[in-house]
Amino acid sequence: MAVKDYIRERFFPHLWCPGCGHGIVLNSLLRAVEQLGMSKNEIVMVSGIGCSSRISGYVDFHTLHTLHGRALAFATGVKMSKPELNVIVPMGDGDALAIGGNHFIHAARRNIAMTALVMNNRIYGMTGGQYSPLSGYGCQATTSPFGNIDYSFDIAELAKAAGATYVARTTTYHAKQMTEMIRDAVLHDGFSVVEILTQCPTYYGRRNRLGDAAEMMDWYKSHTTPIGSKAKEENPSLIERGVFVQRDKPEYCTEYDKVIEKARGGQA
Amino acid sequence: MAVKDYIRERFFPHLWCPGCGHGIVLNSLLRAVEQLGMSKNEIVMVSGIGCSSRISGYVDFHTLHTLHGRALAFATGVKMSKPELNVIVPMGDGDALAIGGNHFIHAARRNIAMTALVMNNRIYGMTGGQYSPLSGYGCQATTSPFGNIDYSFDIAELAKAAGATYVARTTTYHAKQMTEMIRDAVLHDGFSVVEILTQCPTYYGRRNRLGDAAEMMDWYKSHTTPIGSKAKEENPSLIERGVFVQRDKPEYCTEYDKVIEKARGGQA
Amino acid sequence: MERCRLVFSGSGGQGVITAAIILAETAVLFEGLEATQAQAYGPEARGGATRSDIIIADSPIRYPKVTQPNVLVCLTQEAYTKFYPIIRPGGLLLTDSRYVKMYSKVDARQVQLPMYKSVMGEIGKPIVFNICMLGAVIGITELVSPESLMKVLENRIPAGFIELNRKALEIGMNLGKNCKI
Amino acid sequence: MERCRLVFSGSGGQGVITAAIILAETAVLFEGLEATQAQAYGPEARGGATRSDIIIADSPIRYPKVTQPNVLVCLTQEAYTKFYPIIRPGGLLLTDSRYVKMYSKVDARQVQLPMYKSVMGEIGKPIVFNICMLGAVIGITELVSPESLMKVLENRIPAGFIELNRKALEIGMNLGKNCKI
Amino acid sequence: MAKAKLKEHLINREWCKGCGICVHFCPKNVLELDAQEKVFAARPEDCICCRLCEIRCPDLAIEILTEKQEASENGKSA
Amino acid sequence: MAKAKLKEHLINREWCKGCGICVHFCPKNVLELDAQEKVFAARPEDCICCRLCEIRCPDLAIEILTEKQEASENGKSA
Amino acid sequence: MGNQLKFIQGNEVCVEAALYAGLDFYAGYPITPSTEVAEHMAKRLPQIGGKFLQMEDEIASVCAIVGASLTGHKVMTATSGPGFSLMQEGLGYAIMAEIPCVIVNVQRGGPSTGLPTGPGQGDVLQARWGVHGDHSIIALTASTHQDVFEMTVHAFNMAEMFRTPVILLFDEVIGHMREKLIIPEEGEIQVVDRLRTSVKAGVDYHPYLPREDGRLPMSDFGSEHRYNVTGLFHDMWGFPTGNPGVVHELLRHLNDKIKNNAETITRYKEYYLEDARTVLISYGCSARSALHVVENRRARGERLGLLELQSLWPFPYGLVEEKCAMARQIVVVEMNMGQITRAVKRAVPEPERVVLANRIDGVFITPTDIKNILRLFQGKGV
Amino acid sequence: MGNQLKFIQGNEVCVEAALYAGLDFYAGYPITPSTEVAEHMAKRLPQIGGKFLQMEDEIASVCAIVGASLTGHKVMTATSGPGFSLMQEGLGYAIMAEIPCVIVNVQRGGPSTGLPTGPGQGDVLQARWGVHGDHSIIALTASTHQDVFEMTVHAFNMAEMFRTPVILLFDEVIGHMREKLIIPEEGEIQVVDRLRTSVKAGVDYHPYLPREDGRLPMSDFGSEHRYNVTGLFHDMWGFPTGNPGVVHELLRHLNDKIKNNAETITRYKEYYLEDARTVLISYGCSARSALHVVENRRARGERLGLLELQSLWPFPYGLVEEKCAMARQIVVVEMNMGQITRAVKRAVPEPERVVLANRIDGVFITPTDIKNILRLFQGKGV
Ligand SMILES: Cc1ncc(C[n+]2csc(CCOP(=O)(O)OP(=O)(O)O)c2C)c(N)n1
Ligand SMILES: Cc1ncc(C[n+]2csc(CCOP(=O)(O)OP(=O)(O)O)c2C)c(N)n1
Ligand code: SF4
Ligand code: SF4
Ligand code: SF4
Ligand code: SF4
Ligand code: SF4
Ligand code: SF4
Ligand SMILES: [Mg+2]
Ligand SMILES: [Mg+2]
Repeated sequence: MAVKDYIRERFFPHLWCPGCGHGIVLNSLLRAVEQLGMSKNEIVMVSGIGCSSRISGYVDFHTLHTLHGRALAFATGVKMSKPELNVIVPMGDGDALAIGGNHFIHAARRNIAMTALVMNNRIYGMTGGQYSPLSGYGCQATTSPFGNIDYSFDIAELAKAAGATYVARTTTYHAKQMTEMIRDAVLHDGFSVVEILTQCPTYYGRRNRLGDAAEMMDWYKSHTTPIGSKAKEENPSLIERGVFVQRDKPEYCTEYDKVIEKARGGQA
Repeated sequence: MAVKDYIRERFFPHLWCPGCGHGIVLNSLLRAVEQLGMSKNEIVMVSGIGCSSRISGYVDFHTLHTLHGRALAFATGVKMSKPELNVIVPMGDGDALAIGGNHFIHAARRNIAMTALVMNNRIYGMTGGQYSPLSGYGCQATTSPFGNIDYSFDIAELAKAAGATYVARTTTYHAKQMTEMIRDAVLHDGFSVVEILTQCPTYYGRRNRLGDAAEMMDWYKSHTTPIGSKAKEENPSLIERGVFVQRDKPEYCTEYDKVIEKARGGQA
Repeated sequence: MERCRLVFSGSGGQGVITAAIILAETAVLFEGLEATQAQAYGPEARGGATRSDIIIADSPIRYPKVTQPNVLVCLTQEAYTKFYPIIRPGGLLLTDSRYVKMYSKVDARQVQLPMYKSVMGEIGKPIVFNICMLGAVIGITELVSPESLMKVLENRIPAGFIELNRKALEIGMNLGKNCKI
Repeated sequence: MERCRLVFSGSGGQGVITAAIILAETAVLFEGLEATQAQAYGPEARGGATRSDIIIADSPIRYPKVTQPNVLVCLTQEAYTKFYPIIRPGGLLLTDSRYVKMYSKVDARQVQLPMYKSVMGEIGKPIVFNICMLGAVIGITELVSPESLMKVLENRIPAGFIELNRKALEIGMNLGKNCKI
Repeated sequence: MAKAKLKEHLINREWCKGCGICVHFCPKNVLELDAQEKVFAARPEDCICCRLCEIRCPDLAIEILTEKQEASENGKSA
Repeated sequence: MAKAKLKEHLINREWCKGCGICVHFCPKNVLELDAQEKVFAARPEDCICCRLCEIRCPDLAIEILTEKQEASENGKSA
Repeated sequence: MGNQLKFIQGNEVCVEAALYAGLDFYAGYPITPSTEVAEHMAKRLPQIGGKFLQMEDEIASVCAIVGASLTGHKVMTATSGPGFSLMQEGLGYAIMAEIPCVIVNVQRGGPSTGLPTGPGQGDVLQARWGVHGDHSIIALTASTHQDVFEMTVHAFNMAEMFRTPVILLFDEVIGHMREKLIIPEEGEIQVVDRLRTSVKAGVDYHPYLPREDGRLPMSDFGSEHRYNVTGLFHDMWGFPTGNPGVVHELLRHLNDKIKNNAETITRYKEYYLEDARTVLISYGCSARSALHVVENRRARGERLGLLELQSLWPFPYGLVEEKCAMARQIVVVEMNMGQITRAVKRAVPEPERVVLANRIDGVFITPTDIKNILRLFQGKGV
Repeated sequence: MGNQLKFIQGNEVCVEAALYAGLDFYAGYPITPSTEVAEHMAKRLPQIGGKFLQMEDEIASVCAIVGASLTGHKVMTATSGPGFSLMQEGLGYAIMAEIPCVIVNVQRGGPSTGLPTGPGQGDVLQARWGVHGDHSIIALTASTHQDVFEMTVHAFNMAEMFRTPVILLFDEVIGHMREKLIIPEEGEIQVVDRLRTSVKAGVDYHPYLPREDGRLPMSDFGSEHRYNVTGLFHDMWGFPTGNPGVVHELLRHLNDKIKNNAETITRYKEYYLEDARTVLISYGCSARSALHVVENRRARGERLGLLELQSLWPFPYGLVEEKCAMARQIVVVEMNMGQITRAVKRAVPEPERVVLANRIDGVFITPTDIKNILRLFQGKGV
């Protein structure tokens, strides 16, 4: 099967727990890349630190496994210095929006053509289950033994406000949609964000009594709805899925080419 | 005059350039504090590094002049450890949204009762005029000799998306409005943001040929309009002034008190 | 007493680490002994073969890791395969008959007990499998008394689950006491 | 040649730093000399009395700051008050008659010239005040030739402004040459 | 596009972690976990080749081979 | 509230940096900069005590003293 | 609840000790192998009415505790290598602004992400020199849970005494292992409280004017004295200045207050040093293995001794020189490439006597490793 | 355009030299006194088709240059104390992942915000030890613009040669002053280019397997070899491993590649050392004042000499020992509390000979200061 051509088989089975949604993201991502028909040499995957970030070890692209929260900063260097590369940046919710929040909004602001995949399991998986800025008010985590009082970001809202020009959300239950979104995001000429709700049965699921991996995915099915659907109107607590933003706006590397042109024309 | 009771006169005249808008922010702030009628002992001002941040040296409150970009992080420690204090955090645009962007969105997310005053002069004043994330596409700065290609944040949008519960914008031209907004922001029980467009005639003004301080303030007058005004409809390039968000939402320190209650009730 | 070095191994969900802590805590809190417990951390500890080291002694313990255990417990085949080579020659190697197929060439007193089967048969809840294993260990080694161990359990678990655990401990104790080594 | 140490001082907008750079650059690029230029940075340099140090010599310059200038130029009263004490006894202290009121007890050859007035009178643009000052300095000291200095200016400023600057330089030169010291 | 006909459930037992996701979401209840907690096709005849198991498996451990696919793979020159 | 009557333009010459903001925005064109680039009230009689100069001065260098204010300050017991 | 017997993890011991010392504010960001400090704090602090904050990163964490210290609280954060690197700017601020706080670094294998769950002691020199600009620092360590408790309390005491950040340099082994701890009775270990100014409201208070004994009384933010705190060089009121005399004095003060009080800060333990020909010097987890070897060899009659350092910075040069005076050989046992070995060599005459027994492969050094190395040093082969 | 005569600022010299060395990617965040490096880059880079990026902070800056280095570019960032502190985690990553890059620290007065526009040399030991975990580092410095040029080119050369970050430790005086520079002709200074692998597509390429000569050929991201880069301990393909043998080897390699090549890295200048009884050792701006004194005193017949260090790390112990062999007194002139003095003391026998002539008040040390201190050392009073 062609999907397997994109992985480094020798590291399988991977280190994720049984049922971990990160594996489904990997699965969908590979299918997206297959659909894109890109050469593996054209793709760079840059990741930070976290369970999610280990995804870069499993794919047979140019892979850069960096520091917690800093993936987008490294990626910006990769992309700016070689704009013909396709840069995909999978990130955990903590990685992207706790320690890495600043790089996230700035990459969005610049509208640099990279794809941020936020693998949002609402928890710090790698370090054993502390709450994240996406855990949600009231949730249980090792650092919120009395219930979490931190409100969550709305990743899509934040990405949009910061300037991202492709913003979408889906879940591991909606694997086909995920593949399509990742494909479209990579094709998008600007900063693209795909938030994927993904289960961490080991920490988030267990502590919050959400059942096993499959039950957590059932929850994604029943608690999400397409953007602007009637269901949402009737039940505002539903989480919207779909493409929130998709618009044209000059891309950063392209803009910089114009700077070079100007500079060489001597108009300083 | 009572306003002078709130300053440390021995440091005047201050170090800001002639016509620097930061002085007008100081002026308005003092009037807001006067209106609030608070004791100086109840107010803590926490600032970072930048021309704007030097404001903390001039006011006779408890003043904490910290690190570039980190004021809100220090302030969070002050506020959480002594919630009865009123914490005001004046910041430069670079301070708040370049290096300090992450602390900004996280303070907003937590909805912790502090007031962020973003003194937005669209430039790094202290270091001599490099472009900031608020400079605007096309502007001239020492690090954009061929014209800036970085898009700006919309501070109000970003603050709102991140969770701030009071968000307003005004300019140094609208000094009275500024005083009112600062007053309301300090009274607000949650994270409040007041963005103030303030002129840096020395760097931003000079390089972008915007004339002297007074002319820059004229620009604020002619290029801004109240939120939702007809003028905005007719001319979308106008910048909106006014209160964008003002809503009730449980405040972080108050929420933490409930955690303590629970913990002491033994429900871990 | 002679210093006893134990290694408990198994897979993530089997509770071997909890068992190790309970045993060592019992020794310290209710038997006047010294004890240390250490374990593997990191992603490896999540899947695959996890491991916890316990030392119990009547004098201070300096080096808290175990290189050659007197007592080695392996609750999965993977753990058995990985760890059997480290057992001290002649030491006790305890396995569960459901999960592990023993090799014959191991220089140890190998004991295989139907702990899982007994727990499932008599209680029906796999969650107390690790306590049953602890029962077997102290049944064989008499390192700590079951009464002390129950005191630790009483501090750790909700009242409703105490009986369940006591039962599991007993089952293990009996298996341990009655086995031939 | 003897090593010459200069300090130019004034307020932020007067262009004393630019003048210092131009002078030193002239010495290096077109007179085969060595030169260093240094200046005060920071918020203090923005308002208040700003300062730039220049050393010009025919051998390598190690220490680039000036503690006791042979030539001190003060273009504001504040600068004068702040810096006159550092002049080398017997050195040249140049001031502008519009901005500075001299003290009599200074141990230096004090020269006050109506540079600002002349620039405003003859050109009408205060922007070339600093070039006029440079003219006066080289008029008095002959540190570099005006031709060399003009070459530097030609490289630095848009063609449209060259004449303006040449004029200002001449005015200064004349003031400098004709003054009595 | 003709309806695909199942050839085989290709299951990588070494990779399968027995999470049960494929079992849970199979619309035709084709799959089950065995005693070693590895998946197997208990009722392959019911499989409609929807591939939902394949695309949701976090461990890339299950793949649906169909006759059609086979054909197209073998018949590249066609 | 009675219309305030000007008592004095209190100008702190040491603090004034001559930026001209007050001059530029005075609705009655009351203020001017002198040769030392410090502000002064050239036409105090035109002043309507709107205080726009006062609240916009970046250097806290100008203050409008009014008769009314004086009165209220002196007459605290009233 | 004094003299309570516990069987707990080293990271938890640190929490209990901090509470004993009076901590009531913690801010942190999780990182292996220090995470349990945060987790335990999250539970324990609200129980005593204190505050636990999980910040967005380590930078925010160190900044938040400095802010909270200024309102009068005893504060702490905990992290590990990567987070400790990120904290350097904030740490420098606390040094400059003289804010009492405690920073725990539970060391793992470095550099960079390194070996997150592997033990190591590679951050010792970073603790000393990680901050830009001249500065001094206090860094303490421990090898047993009882010592973790004592050194944690000592850390808070030193922080308050000298108005300075104190670093607790633990390691993965100590942080993660469980062993016995007896929680001391209240009062059993001295707790130094913050020295607050006695200056009355309205009287000029100088937050940065040392008393005759060198200590600087503080005033809580929110109380009647309003002053300025800055990371710039500043005068005795806390206001920025570039005055060379003041700059010089402040820098000297920051360094001298630690150097001149090295004796108050220094903590160590010794075993069999009286007649030792071979002196082992060690600290943290390595000292456990070293002590194992010393006891074991002593039992066989070898004249081995151990000097266990519990305070690493300021380095106790005099102490090391004294304790090694009679030694033929000095063996520094540590899990890095010789970071303390360098200091020991500076401390003793005839530095050729000093050798390093180490392991740098992410494996906890064993007594057997040390024994083998000792034999090699003695020319006996392994 | 070779051999061009220029009169420019030190910070600009650094930019011109970087371009000479082949730089075409820069990312940075402004900070005094390094800002002009960024400003000049912003103008110069697009002129040659290179990229200038102003990032959101220093952390992002160092990360971005590492990313860009991987695609095959020569890269650099510049900062000052506070920013350099923030870069430590990223710097450690570059060390671990062996990514060539140059980091300029134009030092100012520290610690903390300190004296942003004042000169200082207080970050010397931070440059050595600021990163967590055992590591080695190359740090170079310069005292004249011509040397700034040469050392900048040398920095890029060493970075490429040893696949490692190199630190250029300048200071406010050098960065801000203007003086003469002659831009060398192309080829006049050797430029080391990146060693790229000769391994063909499809053949197994080992990004982390040193060749016999110790160098590691690279392959640009985007070309035919796909491999992994990580800050974890890793094997020769770049994949994470905790294998103790591999961990040990990697750590040794990272340290040995620098230590064993100290001679290639070391740069210095000497003045009148042949018969000097008093040897001054200095670097950066301080060396200018020291040289002034030496020339001045030599003219009067005093037997003074100067050893100017242009590379600080790895510290040239052997060189210093050799050059000081005959010295009665060794005077280290630096603008900190003796950071290089410590190393000099380790380097020479009879370290009592070593004394420190310094200034720590934010004022550039003057020749007069040094002369006075020398007189004091000689027992002559000032
Ligand atoms: C600077 C730094 N701080 C903290 C850590 C510890 N750490 C590693 S991963 C992680 C968070 C993981 O959560 P997330 O990003 O949501 O990824 P997940 O594991 O949930 O996929 C943390 C806190 C680190 N490696 N580096
Ligand atoms: C860590 C760090 N990086 C950079 C700097 C340098 N720096 C000081 S202020 C400043 C930006 C000032 O701009 P802004 O925040 O907009 O304030 P303004 O001066 O314009 O009021 C910078 C980059 C610093 N002090 N610390
Ligand atoms: S801990 Fe959670 S996120 Fe990490 S691998 Fe396990 S299930 Fe996935
Ligand atoms: S540089 Fe700009 S921001 Fe700074 S004081 Fe001057 S005018 Fe104000
Ligand atoms: S989803 Fe994959 S891993 Fe899970 S049970 Fe099915 S085949 Fe096995
Ligand atoms: S392809 Fe569809 S029907 Fe067939 S086993 Fe998979 S999920 Fe079930
Ligand atoms: S606004 Fe203030 S500083 Fe400006 S001219 Fe008027 S009084 Fe002077
Ligand atoms: S109060 Fe109003 S009218 Fe009077 S001077 Fe000021 S601005 Fe002009
Ligand atoms: Mg997560
Ligand atoms: Mg600004």
